[in-house]
Amino acid sequence: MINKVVSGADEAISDIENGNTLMLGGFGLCGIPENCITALVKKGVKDLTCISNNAGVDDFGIGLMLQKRQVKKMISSYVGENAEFERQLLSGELEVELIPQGTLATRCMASGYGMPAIFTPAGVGTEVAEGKEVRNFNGKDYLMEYAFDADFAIVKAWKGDTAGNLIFRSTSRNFNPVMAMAGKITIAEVEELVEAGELDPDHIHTPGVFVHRIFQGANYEKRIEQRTVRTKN
Amino acid sequence: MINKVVSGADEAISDIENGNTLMLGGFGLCGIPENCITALVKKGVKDLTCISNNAGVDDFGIGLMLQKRQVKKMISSYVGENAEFERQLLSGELEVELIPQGTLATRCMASGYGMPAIFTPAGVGTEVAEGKEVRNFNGKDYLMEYAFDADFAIVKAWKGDTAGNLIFRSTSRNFNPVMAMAGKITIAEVEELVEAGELDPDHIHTPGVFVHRIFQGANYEKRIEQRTVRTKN
Amino acid sequence: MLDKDGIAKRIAREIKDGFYVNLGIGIPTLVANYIPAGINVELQSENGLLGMGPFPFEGEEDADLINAGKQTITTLPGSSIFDSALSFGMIRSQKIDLTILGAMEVSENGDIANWKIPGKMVKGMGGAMDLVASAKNIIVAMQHVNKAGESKLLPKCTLPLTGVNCIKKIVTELAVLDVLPGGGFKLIERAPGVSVDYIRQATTGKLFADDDVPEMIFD
Amino acid sequence: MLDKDGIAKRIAREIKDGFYVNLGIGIPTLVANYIPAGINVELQSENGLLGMGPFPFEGEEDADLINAGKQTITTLPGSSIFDSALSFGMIRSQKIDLTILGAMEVSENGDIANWKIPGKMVKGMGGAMDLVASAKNIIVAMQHVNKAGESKLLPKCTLPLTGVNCIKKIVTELAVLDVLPGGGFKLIERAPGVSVDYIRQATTGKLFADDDVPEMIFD
Repeated sequence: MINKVVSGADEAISDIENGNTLMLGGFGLCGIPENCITALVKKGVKDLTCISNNAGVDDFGIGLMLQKRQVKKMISSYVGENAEFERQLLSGELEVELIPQGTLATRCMASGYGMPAIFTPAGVGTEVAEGKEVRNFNGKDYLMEYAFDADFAIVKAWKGDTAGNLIFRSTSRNFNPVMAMAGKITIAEVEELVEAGELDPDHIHTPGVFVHRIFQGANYEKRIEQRTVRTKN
Repeated sequence: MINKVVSGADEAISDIENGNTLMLGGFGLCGIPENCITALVKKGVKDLTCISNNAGVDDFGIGLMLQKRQVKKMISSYVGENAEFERQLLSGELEVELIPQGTLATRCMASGYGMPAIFTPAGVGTEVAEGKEVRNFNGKDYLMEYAFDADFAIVKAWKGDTAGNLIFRSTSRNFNPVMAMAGKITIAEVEELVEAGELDPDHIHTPGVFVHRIFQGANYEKRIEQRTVRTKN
Repeated sequence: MLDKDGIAKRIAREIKDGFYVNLGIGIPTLVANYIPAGINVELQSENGLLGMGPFPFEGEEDADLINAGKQTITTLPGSSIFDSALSFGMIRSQKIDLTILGAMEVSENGDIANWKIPGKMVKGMGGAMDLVASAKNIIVAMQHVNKAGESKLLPKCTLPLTGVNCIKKIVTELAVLDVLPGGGFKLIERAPGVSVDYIRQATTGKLFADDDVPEMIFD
Repeated sequence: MLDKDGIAKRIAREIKDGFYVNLGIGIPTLVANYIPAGINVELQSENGLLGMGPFPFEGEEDADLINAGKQTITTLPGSSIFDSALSFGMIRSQKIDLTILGAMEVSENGDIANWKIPGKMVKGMGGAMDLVASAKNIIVAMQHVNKAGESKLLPKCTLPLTGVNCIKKIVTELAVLDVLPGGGFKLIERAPGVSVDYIRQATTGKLFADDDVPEMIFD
């Protein structure tokens, strides 16, 4: 068993440098690497390119890094409600590349699967297609999109073991497994870190081979963005 | 919940016709759809193209269909030890297309993921590359390989539910999940069929949306091809 | 003239037994409330869930269980969870039978614009471009005219496109319309009390209407 | 001159702590028996397992748990199971640090032939073409000459290729050789008691050897 355990978020992100490209897991505020984001804010690393489906909210998630002007460029599918994000975007301080959500997920997957490019119909005939190769298969047009090339992938799982194996819980899985496969260095923070052998090999979503560093995070807030409920009759 | 349950193998394969292309899950004799193979032999359907990593042995797995001359063409990565297979191949009765195992798996996956083609370095510079488009990305050559187009995918899982969700056990998973995603019609036989709601949604390997028909198989032999053991000291 | 729930109710009648359906944000979300009894469907949420259930009871919200609109939800018996790549994989491979989404504009050849207004803050296309490029069957739920009173059914979209040649059917507060394969909107049903002329005036794109277009039926 | 276990034992010394390793059928399989104490490795079996353990005790065989050679095996603490596409995904994305496999021929530019002999029944390439096309680091374990006494280290392969420009190192019963980036075999170590001249005679491809090539050390 190859041990991947590091002491915590600070050690895990210690070699992330100004100008690096990071993938950050999560959908909205669900399944985001809260501990690593806190550590990145503390470290103050700058000029980052962040590949993440969303950009957090003003005071949580990637929004915390935006507040500190640490992000040079966001690559996302939807940037939601975030006043500071909007201000930086309109003032030209922040560069934003918006790409279809499935394209985002599949470009991550392509990287983890060692496929340099993939074909998707998403965006054909729209401004997303500008400058891209269009190719027809069986009468349908597809865009060729390239695998992402990220220095680090930072993901959050529910459980993990010392060998780096990860299990996600419910829809907090989202982009985390595909990003976990795609980083040159992959950092995983987990709610519960167990010994190798305690996870059922059949239940593992991300095999440890993809994970370079793992630690048990602390103080998860797991904020809810849209609390919707029904009342019992 | 959309119910996918059929009465058994005979009903599940009833509309498979002469000349159809079938994907059959399994690696060696591990995780093969034993009940459906028996039903296909009984039905006597002919001129089949079978996409399967291996071709069974003389008296088990796809070998049973070969004995009855039901297979026109095999698409496999390794055809192992099978005397009848060898006889038909050498006599020209059987057509065989050998492709790299990763290419086989990825062409299935591509189909399930709606990607018409993928790029792989496997086979570059070899006879596998003949007639195929070669493309260079970042200084490395890749072959473009097309998604498979199969009429039916026939897979075997450990547990399944009435909604078609599948869970595989240990290395009997192999090609089953990627083929399950790739059939125009996907048939799943399972060792244990349970009611929807009994499987943990986080443990499901193949979501039910990919599965059109499911039934609980019977009399699984699960033959071992190479029984290797060690003795206790 | 229908309210939003009326549009949702009418669209719900397009859902067939055994359908896997993806519902966009807004009016499409309401469709889930009107799926007829005896019709078994499973709702896909593209963040990674099949078999989406209703909102949780108060106090039972789970931060790890949300839909694509970031709302807290529940699972149902038969639900499955998967990652974002597989989610869009099943969308691209057309395993989702029907997509229902909102639009700012639809053109008479089935183009749709629903993600970007030049000069305004752009939030992103999310999964909409993947959905419209892949789905076999797409229904648009929208108001027939915009807030400025201008038709949203046009000869050609004026806003940046989300997808081309993809919309098959539109349900508005006024009408049900098919997008014809050769181009143009075919009026299929009128909202109760709404005349063909009224619909024609609200439709800038080419409109084909028979003499006796029936009123919508709701059950 | 080494026996098969000797070749395996020598190759085992190339394995570094923290390596993920894929072992082919034949001599490579034996390598697992000689991994030095204190070196943590995980073995990948391309049918869908990381963390392959030893054969099961008699009576504990599990038909659902086999390796790529179809042998019954076991898992170890930290093992994970995955499907065939993910298995070759991790191979293609170079997460496997080292691949060890057998060969019929290796050429001085690192081409390998190990899957097909014209005129003989062809069983298939299995995962070999994927492995050699993807791995960062490939070691060939083979006999230096074939049964007819002909060198298997050639200027150019005569058999159909499995992969091109991919082999980095070769360990035979006679020697350890590197394939030089510019072409040619560089003699690194001699098997105990085997002379450079003997190795030169058994090598048809271009051989580079220093005056004092050391003998192999095993621990």
